[in-house]
This record gives sequence, structure tokens and C-alpha cells, in this order.
Amino acid sequence: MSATEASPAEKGVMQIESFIGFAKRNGGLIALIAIILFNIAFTPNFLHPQTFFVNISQVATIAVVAVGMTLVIATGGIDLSVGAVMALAGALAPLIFTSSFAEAYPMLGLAAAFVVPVLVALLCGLFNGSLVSFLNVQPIIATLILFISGRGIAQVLTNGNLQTFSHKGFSYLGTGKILGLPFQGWLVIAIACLIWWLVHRSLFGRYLLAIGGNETAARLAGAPVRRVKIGAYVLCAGLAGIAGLIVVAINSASDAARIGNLMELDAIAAAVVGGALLQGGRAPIFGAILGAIIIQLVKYTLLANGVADEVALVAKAGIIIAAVYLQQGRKE
Amino acid sequence: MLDQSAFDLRRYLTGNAQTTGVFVALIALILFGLLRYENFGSAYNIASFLNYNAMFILISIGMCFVIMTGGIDLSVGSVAAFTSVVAAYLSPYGIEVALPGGILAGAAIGLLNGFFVVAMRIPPFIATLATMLGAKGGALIISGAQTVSIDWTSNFTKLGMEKAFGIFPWAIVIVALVAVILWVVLEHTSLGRTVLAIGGSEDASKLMGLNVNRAKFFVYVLSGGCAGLAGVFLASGFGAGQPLEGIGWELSAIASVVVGGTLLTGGLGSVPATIAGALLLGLVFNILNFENGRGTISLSAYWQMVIRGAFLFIVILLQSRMSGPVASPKEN
Amino acid sequence: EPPPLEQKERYKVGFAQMESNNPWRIAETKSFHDTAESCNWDLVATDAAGSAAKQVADVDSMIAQGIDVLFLPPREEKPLIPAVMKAKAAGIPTFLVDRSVDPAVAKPGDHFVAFLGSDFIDQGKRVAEWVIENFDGDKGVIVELEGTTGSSPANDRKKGFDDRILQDERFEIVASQSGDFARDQGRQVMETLLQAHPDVNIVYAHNDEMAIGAIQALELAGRKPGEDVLVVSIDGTRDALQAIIDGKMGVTVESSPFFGPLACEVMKRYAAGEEIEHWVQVEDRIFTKDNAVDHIDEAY
Amino acid sequence: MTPLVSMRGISKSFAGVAALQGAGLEIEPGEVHAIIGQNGAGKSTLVKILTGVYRRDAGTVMFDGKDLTAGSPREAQDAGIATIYQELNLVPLRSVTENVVMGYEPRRFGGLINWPKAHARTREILQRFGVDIDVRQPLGSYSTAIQQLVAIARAVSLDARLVIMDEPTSSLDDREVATLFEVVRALKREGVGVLYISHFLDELFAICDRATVMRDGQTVAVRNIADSTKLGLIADMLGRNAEEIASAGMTGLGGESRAPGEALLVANSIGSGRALRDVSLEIRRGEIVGLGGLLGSGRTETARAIFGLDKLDKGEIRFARSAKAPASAADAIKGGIGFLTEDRKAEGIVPDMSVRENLTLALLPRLRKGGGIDRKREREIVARYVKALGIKTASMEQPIKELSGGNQQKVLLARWLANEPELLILDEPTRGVDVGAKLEIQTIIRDYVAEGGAVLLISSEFEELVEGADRITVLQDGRSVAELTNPGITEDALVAAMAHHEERGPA
Ligand SMILES: Nc1ncnc2c1ncn2[C@@H]1O[C@H](COP(=O)(O)OP(=O)(O)OP(=O)(O)O)[C@@H](O)[C@H]1O
Ligand SMILES: Nc1ncnc2c1ncn2[C@@H]1O[C@H](COP(=O)(O)OP(=O)(O)OP(=O)(O)O)[C@@H](O)[C@H]1O
Ligand SMILES: [Mg+2]
Ligand SMILES: [Mg+2]
Repeated sequence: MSATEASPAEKGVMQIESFIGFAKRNGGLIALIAIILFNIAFTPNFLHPQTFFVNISQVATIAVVAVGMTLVIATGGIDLSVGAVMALAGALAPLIFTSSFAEAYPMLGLAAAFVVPVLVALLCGLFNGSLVSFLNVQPIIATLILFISGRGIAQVLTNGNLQTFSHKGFSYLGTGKILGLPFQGWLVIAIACLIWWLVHRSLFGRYLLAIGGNETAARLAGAPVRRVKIGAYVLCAGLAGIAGLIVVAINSASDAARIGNLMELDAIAAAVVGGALLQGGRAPIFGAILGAIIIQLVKYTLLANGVADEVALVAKAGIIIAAVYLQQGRKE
Repeated sequence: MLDQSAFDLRRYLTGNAQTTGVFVALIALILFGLLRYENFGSAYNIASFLNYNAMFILISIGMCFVIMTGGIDLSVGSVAAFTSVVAAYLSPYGIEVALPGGILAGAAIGLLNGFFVVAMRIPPFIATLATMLGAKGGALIISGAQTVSIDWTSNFTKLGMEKAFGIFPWAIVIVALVAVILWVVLEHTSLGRTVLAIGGSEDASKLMGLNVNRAKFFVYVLSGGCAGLAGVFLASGFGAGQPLEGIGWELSAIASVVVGGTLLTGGLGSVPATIAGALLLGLVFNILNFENGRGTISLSAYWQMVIRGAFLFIVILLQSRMSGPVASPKEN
Repeated sequence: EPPPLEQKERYKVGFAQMESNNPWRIAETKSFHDTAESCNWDLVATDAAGSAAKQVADVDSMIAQGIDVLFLPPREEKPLIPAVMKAKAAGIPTFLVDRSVDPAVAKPGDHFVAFLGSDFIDQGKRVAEWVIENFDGDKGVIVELEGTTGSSPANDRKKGFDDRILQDERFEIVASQSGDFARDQGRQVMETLLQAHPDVNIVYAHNDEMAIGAIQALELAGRKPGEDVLVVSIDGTRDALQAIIDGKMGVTVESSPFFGPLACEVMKRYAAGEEIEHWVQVEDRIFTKDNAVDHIDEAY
Repeated sequence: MTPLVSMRGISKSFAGVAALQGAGLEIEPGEVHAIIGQNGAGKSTLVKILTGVYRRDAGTVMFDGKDLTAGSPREAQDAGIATIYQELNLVPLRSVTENVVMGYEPRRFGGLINWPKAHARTREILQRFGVDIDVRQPLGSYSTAIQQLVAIARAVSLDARLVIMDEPTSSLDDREVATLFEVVRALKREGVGVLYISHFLDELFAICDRATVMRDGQTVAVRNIADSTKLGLIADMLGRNAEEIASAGMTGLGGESRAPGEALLVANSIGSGRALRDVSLEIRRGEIVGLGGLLGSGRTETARAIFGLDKLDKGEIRFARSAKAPASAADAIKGGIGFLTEDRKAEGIVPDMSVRENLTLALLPRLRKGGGIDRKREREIVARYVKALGIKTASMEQPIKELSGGNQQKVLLARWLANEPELLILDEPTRGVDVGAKLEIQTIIRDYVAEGGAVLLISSEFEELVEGADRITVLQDGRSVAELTNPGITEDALVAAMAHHEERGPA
């Protein structure tokens, strides 16, 4: 059969087939449904709307970072530095809007408190990406550098001190609501749609997947390999920066030692549960969101049902294995 | 055909420069320490430095084997913590029981990793991430979330605190033994060569009729066993079974392996260079402590993190300068 | 007998901090640095980044550097015993600060000179006693936010509180989960537990940071901390005192990080040949709405 | 006598699509048996079932009179089957020795590998193929041809009862092919069976005894080579009658040549690294320039330099109006050059991407529309080329890795044609491609040139070069040493030119 227009009947069959394929491909979805059913049965007040909001606000940071992580993983890389970048961005914001400059020009100061930390995060991504693409440093190691020292820099900047503040405008990022839904929730949706478009509809995205699939071939076909790879790291770091701001905004406090701690593991797990392949070549953006939701719900379920922390760790391990195994079911 | 001298040059560049970098850096750092600090070269410092780093050398070697197959083992730190608890419980029966007991416990978790990776085809990064959580949970559960006393009256503490023949700490003697055995396994047995071949190309290894699954099981069990032994050292040398230890050990082990010139994609690797990598990274801590003791500047903990990151950066830079691309002549 | 300490003009003093990831530890380290100047110390300060094994190795490197005296906040009771033993073997008198080691193996007045600090179990107990006295409802439904799982302050503060509060039949602990001593975690855990246990009316947090996080969670959920939910904790940080002043929090039992001056004083006494009591107990104050305003300026 | 191999009623499908349907195969001991068939006919699949790479859905396999159901390549090897797979399956990072002896290392001291002996044995085996290299070097530092020879050496060294060779000569030159034939004949004398897959029918006539012809996953005929004609075999493969084919001609390149246009590319004494020392050549619009030369003479390096992949150490390249050589692939493509590489797997396809995405990879900058990709135009272009080149694919969304080798090659060719370059560099464009598709590809090339394009053609098949090129620049040890002009080039003339300066270097 050659690839020409399909007849309407064929199209219908294709749709059904693609739905089955979708279900198979998304073992994650099955896992999600299972967790939700479990919660409805066992967790008190699970269907309460407030539960929904709590989970949305808590999943936002993991989701944002996981989306960025998915881009990096699509190039066959990995980014361990996201937690440290969150800390850096999170430490910078209060430094800026509590500075004397911001007191003199409140609006400008507030704007700078959003923009500057994200810019710094982008720079971190540029650093990571340059190491990977210009110096051929292996991604785990390249990003390990900032993983170690990024948080240190944040602590040097704040002298290790916890910075607390109360600032309505800034806190909106963490506590604001639109149509009753937490602002972060909307932000995640917007980011996911944007990045989805980028991956599936733009040149950047096509190159990204090609590079992840076969870097040499992509280069020989004229793909700007270095630029695209750096782009992935920059986007990932930028998103981590935004996540850092969200955390700080919710807490009305910034603790450089703690923001984004272990976030890299959650984000990687979310991306993989969502269908990303660590060797690259795939970037399921909504899969990553799905993965983040699963991870969040697992956390919620265990906490709400009073499972002891140490038992929760074991349960989480089992669920990650199960979800990823389901996810791969289609590969006989 | 092609002249022989050119080949020798090439071999020097592709085969050895990867590893010469780390030895040069190690020697340079040792000289720096000797010249700058009093007592840096004292027997006390050397012995205690090696005693502490024995654990890291062990897990790094285990990690090196896993990485050579193109895998990764994130669980080593948790496994060491877990087996330190096991060994502590076994300590009343003496080192004869606690030592094999700890190693076996680690190897058992390694077996589980192998099962996830080989039989369930879960990507190593995720499989071992799950066991990392699981082993930590397990350690906390069996220890009742407390450190576990060792029996100070049995001969268990000999291992970590006494010297073989009154000269070398036992831990170092054992590590040296393990290193030599594993070096021989890698360089001179078909199992070792299979490990390298798998990392070079798993498909090709299968088609060549190599027993890929067995070798993969082997590396995970080995890594678990090495971590298990490190856990025994931890209990014996540091006085208790410690369920909370081992955080971040996996990353320092990965860094040691990479600094030792091993490709994370697998197919290349060296035991001595990995040991040198582990020593190099450990030495940074030791030197930072001595620097603090000079009293000229007092480095806060944060600055230490920044410096460690920067140091890793420099080593990586040097390495990428000296080695260049090795993978295949077609790259670039 | 611990090794003696000769009287000198200047001492080389080792301070092996366990970690620097929370305000309390940072304040403690700073206190030692500040004291170094006034007390004529050459301070060697290390940081073990949360690893007991590294803390032992840090102590080792200090011994190699030839310190005169060691101040050690042992991260764990048992794993730091080797550090204490090694220091003794090297003829260095050791003072334990803010946490102690397993008394079954290493004893004050023998392996080390003395323990300077308060009693975590007692801190928990005092919180419980305050709650028993001041809670005026019929039924106390308690959520407990634990510290880092397995860490000794978490274990002790839990034990002290739980043992005491459960002697009173009015109280029930419906959930007890780890918030890792951090504000963000404390908030997330509280948000979740609040959903599962909406009837909670007492929150006991193992430190102030988690208590603040819990207060945020309560407010986000439309509850009124201080009115319909009583929040109590330990530490005495500035934010906690402020919360008490604002009426959002009931009590915080002090756990002072400012050990420097005490350390200087005890060391001088020891060098002078005085007998040092095995436990140099620190008087932990208790902050409530009655005295919070007076102390907020000295809090960290 | 019991046959060495007897496969009956073998069926196999991938994700519901049948690759084999009741195929069979019979090989006698000491026989050299060929399988021929178009790309995607199922040859490699049949082999992989025999060697335990794939599990059959139905059918029986007897080896040496016993039932054989190899669950893994290792079991097949232990049963006495050694295989050289179509896609090179070696480990480039490991040494040549390891690649040869892996799994069968000589031992000493109770289990440890005897390295000196392993190296010596490897050297010895390779010498049978006239290859004298440092066997301790990573295999990846050698050319594809050397690697191919190493793969063959490994298989031959296993002391097997049956040696399977799936397109072993696709990257070998004539001399090496001759050596290989010697080895095949030696195996035959020792009573070893050889299963030989190749698209070069001449080779079958040189060494094979019988041929099994496959078409669309079925075995359609078994022929005695001695009683067959080339035309007859092709007719079997294509399922058409011989007269029809005879009238169509054997290569698609030999069209009438036209007057070439202005100079498009001029390379002046270019050099880069050790493999490319001093090459000059000129390509004019509307002409095919061939690069002739022995293995390792630097043809691929010349192509890479022109395409901007390797930095020039010396010399200069002028392309079209630009005086500067392209600095990167992207640069070259923008300037109007396309480069079909010789290593399809490593440098060509992005295996998990669809046919569509692979086909338009180089075209993307031109499909840009408002920041995104113009998906409608993309589909149109892909549909057009899939049809024009007769690419056999279930749909344009099928992952390219699921296509047979020849069809993958066509997709890659389409990748470049769609870009409408002024100069197309083709490095072994018909390697691993069946006769039918080869003809089609050659015709496509000819059409492209007829419309004013220019081609730099690298091919190890003399026939293709001699018939196809308007001019041939002959390389030797990285230098251009002669230029031949059509009409008038004969294979003998080409070989003479290639060998002419032979005495100069120790090649
Ligand atoms: N792993 C696979 N997944 C899906 N389809 C496959 C796979 N391997 C082969 N096929 C399909 O099976 C059919 C037979 O392929 P095979 O590789 O055996 O052909 P071949 O005769 O060796 O062709 P060539 O001459 O191009 O090497 C093709 O249609 C191919 O697309
Ligand atoms: N006999 C040989 N021994 C060692 N190396 C060789 C040999 N032949 C080729 N090479 C390597 O191959 C490279 C040149 O090969 P190149 O691929 O350019 O040749 P080619 O003429 O394109 O041949 P091919 O037919 O393989 O495409 C050189 O760098 C050289 O190292
Ligand atoms: Mg084939
Ligand atoms: Mg070539």
C-alpha cells in the first residue's frame, strides 16, 4: 500500500486503531485511573473540591519541571540541576523585591523579581547546554556541576538565611485563583500547550526529536544540533526557574537549602512514567503532565491514608516500577 | 598499509588520554596538599582518608561495571545504608557472619535491580531509582527508623577500626583485594569483555551470541554486593547501622567513574582510573577541611559546595580537552 | 578520664557541624564563629552536609591538623561514637553540643568531657504539657508533623510529646507524618492531612518551620489558625514568635542555637582544672503570647 | 543424504503485517546456496528466524537432521551456524581482536583470556583476507570495509557447519570480493554449507550452486545456478517474464549524455586529515562526475569535505557563486548541496521517526510557515515522492526502521531530491538495493541530472560508474590521480587508472 489519501471507511478504522494504540501506549493512564479509583474507595473526602485544588497546586511545580525535563530527555540527555536552579531562582526573587530598588519602584521591582530569576535560570541552562553540546560532556556530569554548586551559589547569595516576606503581588503566583482554579494550574496548562506546540508543530521540535533519534543523521540533514540541544537545556532550566518562583510564592519564604530538593528525581520519574525514552527521540509533553499527576497522587494517597514515611518509600518504589512496566507493555 | 607510528599515536589519544587526565589531576592535587598544609601527609590523615573513602571506592567500582554496560545504578547509597543496618544486626555474631551477611543483602537488592532491568526491561535509571527509594524505606523499616547499635564486644569493629598486621586499615586491604580481583575480571575474563561489549552495542553483543542477560545480572549484583560491602564498612568503621546514610553517594560514584574516563554510554572503562577518580573527588573534601584549618579564610559550607562544583567543572574541562572524541571516527 | 586541656593564650578549636540546611544550624555555626573572636580561638569549622560518616571523617581531619579541643554536635547518637573515641585516643578533649551520643558506649567524664545542650524529649514533653493545660475544647484531634524520618530530634520530640499527651484521654493523634523539618514540606503535608482529617484542631510540629508551613496550609484552606486550630511547636524562631504575637500560634519551646558563649565558658573552666558537670543543661524558655513580644528581637 | 538445513512453511509477521508466508529453504552440506529477491522480500527475516533472532510464527526448521528451534543467536551458534548479518553487528568501541574472538576466547591459567594468543589468532585469520592491521585498535577506527571483513572473519573462524552471509560484499571492492570468494570455496571444500544473500547476480554465478528465489515473503523458485540465466533469475524475482525485462536494459544510468553546463563546483588541491591529501575536481551542471578508487582511497572523505563536514587543511572549494566552502551540513544544504551517505543506519535514518519525518528532515527550513511547519505541504511533498519513487510503506506514518533496506534508501534519496539541490553527492546510492529498485534509483538520478542537476557519484560497482558517469575522477591514497571521460571509459580502463600508481604507496 502506498501512502495516499485514505477513504472515509479506512479513516474510521484508523481512528479506532489509534485509540487502542493510545490506550496501549498510555499504561500511565491506566495507572492513573487505578489510583483515582483506589482513592475514591479508601481516602476520606477525596472527591471534595478542595482536595482537587490542593493536588493541583502541589502538582504544578513537578509538572512544570517535568515538561522541561522531557525536552532534555528527548535529546538523549538528562538534567540533574533542575532542583538547584529552582533554588537559585527562588533565592533571587525575594532578594530583588525586598531590595531598596524595589521599594523605590514597586512595579518595576516586582517585574524584575519575575524576570531576573528566570533569566538567571536560562543562563544556567545555557551553561549546561554548552557543556553538553560544545564540550561533549555527558549530560549527567555536565548538569551535576550545577547540581552541586547551584544551590551553594543560592546559599552564598542569601548567606544561607531563610528569607521571609509578605508581598501580595508576588504571592499571586502561588496563591492566586482564576475561575476558582489555582493560578499555577492555569500556568501549567499554558506551558504544556506551548511546549506541545513547540515539539509537534515547530522546526525546533522536529529537530529535537530527530537529534534524539539519530544525532549524526540529523546533523547531516542540516539540523542545527548544537543550537537545538542548548535550546532544550535552556528551556528546561527556564521552566525550573519558574517552578522555583512558584514554590517561593506559595510559602512566602525562600529557603535556598530546601527549594527543589530532590526535584530532579520526581521530574525524571514523571517524564518516564509519562512515556519519555531515556535514550531520546520522544517528547510526550502531556505524558509528562500525566506522570507528574501520578507521582503527586501517589504522594497524596500515602500521606492521606497515614502510611508511615518509610513504608511510603517502598510503596512509591513499587508504583514507579509498575507504572513504567505498564507503560512499556506494548513493546513485546 | 598505514604506518605504525600513526597508529600508536592514535591509540595513545583514544585509549589512554581518557585515563591519564585523572591520574595527572590526582597527583597534582596531592602535591598541592603536601606543599600547602602541614600534616596533610601524616600517616594519620592518609589512613583516615583512605578508610573513609574505601566506601566510595567500592561503590564507584561497582558503578563502573554497571556503567560499562550502558546502565546506571542509583541505588548504591541506599543499599549501603540498608546493609549497614543488616550488618549491625548481625554484628553480635562477629565479622565472619556480618561481612558475608551484608554483602549478600546488597547482592540481593542488586539481583532485584537485575530482574527489573533484564526481565522487566525497565530502564536502569528508573529501576534503580525505585530500588533507591525502596532500599531506603526498607532500611528505615527494619531499623525502626533509628540507628542500630553494633556489638562493640565482638570482633565486628575490627574491620573498620583496626589495622591488618598493624599497618594498613583492614578496610583498605579488603578494597585493594576487591579492586585487583575485579580488574582481572574486567581485563582477563570473557565475562568482563562481555560487559564492555554490551555497552558498546547491546544488539551486536546479542547477535554475536554473548550471554547478555547473564552479564547484566552480574553487574547489578556486583554493584549491589560492592554497596553491601561498603555498608559493612559503614557499620563497622562508623559505629552503627545507619538507615539515613548514603544520600548522594550514587552521584559521587557516577562522578568518580566519569572523571575516571568511562563513557556513560558504556563500552569503555577502567578500574584503576575509577579508583583514581574516587580518590580525586574525596581529596577535595579533605583539602577543604585543611584549608579551613589554616585560618586565613573560613569557607562557609556553601562556598564549599560552589568550590566542589567548580572543581568538577575544571576536571571535566581538562578531560574533554585532553581526550577529544573517542566513540567513532565518524562522529564529527 | 577525658584528656586534660592545658591553659593557653590561644586555642585551636575544632567545630564539626553536621549540616547547614536549616536556619537553626546556620545560627549555631554563626554563634561559634562569633565566639571565636571574643574567646581567642583559631576555629576550624567543617560541615558534614548531613552525613554522619562524613562528620567522623571531618573529625579525623581535624585530629590530623592537631586541634586542641573539639566541639561536636553529633548528627547521630551511635555513628559518632568512633569520632569521640578517636579524639580521646589523640588526646583531644571533646565537648558534645546540642545532641549527645549513646551513653551506653561513650560516657561523659570519661570518653568526652561533657554534653552541652537541652533535652529533645523534654522539649516535646513541655509542648504536650502546655497543650494539656491550655486546650479548652472537649476533644483534641492532633496532627503531628514529624522532622526528618529517623533523625534523633524527630524521634525524641515525638516520644516526649506522644508519651505525655496520650496520658490525657481528651487527646488523640490522628495522623503523624514527616515534613522533613522544612516549611514547604510542612505545608504540603498539612494540606493533605487537612483533607483527610478535617476535624483536626491541634497541630504539633517538630520545628517552627513546619509550623509556619502548617499555618499557611490552614489559611489556604480557609481555616483560622489560633482560633479553630491550635498550632504548637519547638525552636523559638523569629517567624514563630511573630506568629504567636499575631495569635496564629500557641506556643513554641525554645531550643537555642547560640552555643558559642557557653562553649567558651565551659572550656575555660575545664582548662582551669574545674570539674565539669556531665550535662551542662541549657535552660529552654517557653514562648507564648505572654512573652513573645519581649523576645522577638533576640530571636534568629 | 539429509540436507544440512531444511526450513518448511515458515511464517512471520510484524505487528500484523506478514513478512514471511510459508517460506522454505533447503541447503545441502558443502553447498553454496543463494537467496535472492527484491528489497523486502523477506530474505533477512528468513535468516534471522534460522539464527534465533526472531521467533517464527509457524513452520519447522531442521538443522543437520535435528529439529532446531534456536531461542537465541547463541543457541544457533552453538548448533553450528555462524552468521554475518546485513546490518553490521559489531562493537566499534572494542578492539578488532575482541570483535573476532568474543565468546570464544582462548584461555589460560584456568579461565583467564589468553590475549597474546587471541591477538595472534585474529591477525592470522584476517591475513587470510589480506588485511594487515593493528588488531588492538578499536574496530570503529577502521573503515566500513575493514569492519565488514572483520565480521566475515569472525563468522568463518567459528568452525561452523553453516555460514550465513547476508550481503557481505555490499561494501567490499573487487579485490576483497575475490578474496572472500576464495574463502567461500575453501569452506565448501571443507564440507561447510554457505548461505549467500546478495543483490549482485554476477556473484551468484561465480560461487553459488543453487538459488532460492523469494518474492513477497514466499519462496517462489529454487534454481540450479548452472542451468539459469541472469535474466531468468530477475524474472523470477520480479514475477514478470524475461522478454519484458530484457528490453528495458540493465542499468538505468546509461542515458544519452548531454552537453554539460557551466562549472558548478571546483575543488582545488583540497586536503583534510590523513585520508584526504590532494584532490582536485570539477563538476558542471547537468553532469554526473564519478569518483573511482579503491577502498580507503578517500572518496568518502572528499564528499565530506565538499559537504562541509570536515575542515580543510589545504586547498579551496568554490561552489556556484560562493567562494567559500560550506562550514557545516546546514550551510551546504542551504547553498544547494545534498549528501546521501554510505552508512544508512548510522548516518541516514532516524529509526523511530516516520517515513514522512525522515523524508522532510533536510527540507524543514523551507517548510517553515509562521513559526511552525506547513504540515499540509509536507504531506503533499511526501505523498508525491513516495509515489514517484515507488517507496513500499504501509503509510507515510510508518516508522522508517520497519522498512526494508532498499526502501529506506529510497526515502533517503527522496529526502535530498525533495530539497532540489544543485549538486547531489551520492555515496554508494545503490548499496544493498535490489535489481529492480537499483534500476529505479538510477533512473531517478538520470532524470534529476536531465533537469539540470549535477551529481557526484561514488560507487564501488564499476558497472555503475562506467555506465553512469560522464567523467570519472580517480583517487588514490587521498589524491586525485587521473580523470577519464565518457564516452569511451571501460571497466578495464578504470581499473588500470586506479591501479596505475600502485607502486607509489604501500597501499
Ligand atoms: N523488525 C521489523 N519490524 C517490522 N517489520 C519488519 C521488521 N523487520 C522486517 N520487517 C519487514 O519485513 C519485510 C521483509 O524484510 P527483510 O529485511 O527480510 O527483507 P530483505 O529481503 O532482507 O530486503 P533487503 O534486500 O532490502 O535487505 C519487509 O517488508 C520489512 O518491512
Ligand atoms: N586497508 C586499510 N587499513 C586501514 N585503514 C583503512 C584501510 N582502508 C581504509 N582505511 C581507513 O578508511 C579511511 C578512508 O576510507 P574512505 O571511506 O574515505 O574510503 P572510500 O574510498 O570512501 O572507501 P569506501 O568504499 O569504504 O567508501 C581512512 O581514514 C583509513 O583510515
Ligand atoms: Mg535484508
Ligand atoms: Mg566511502
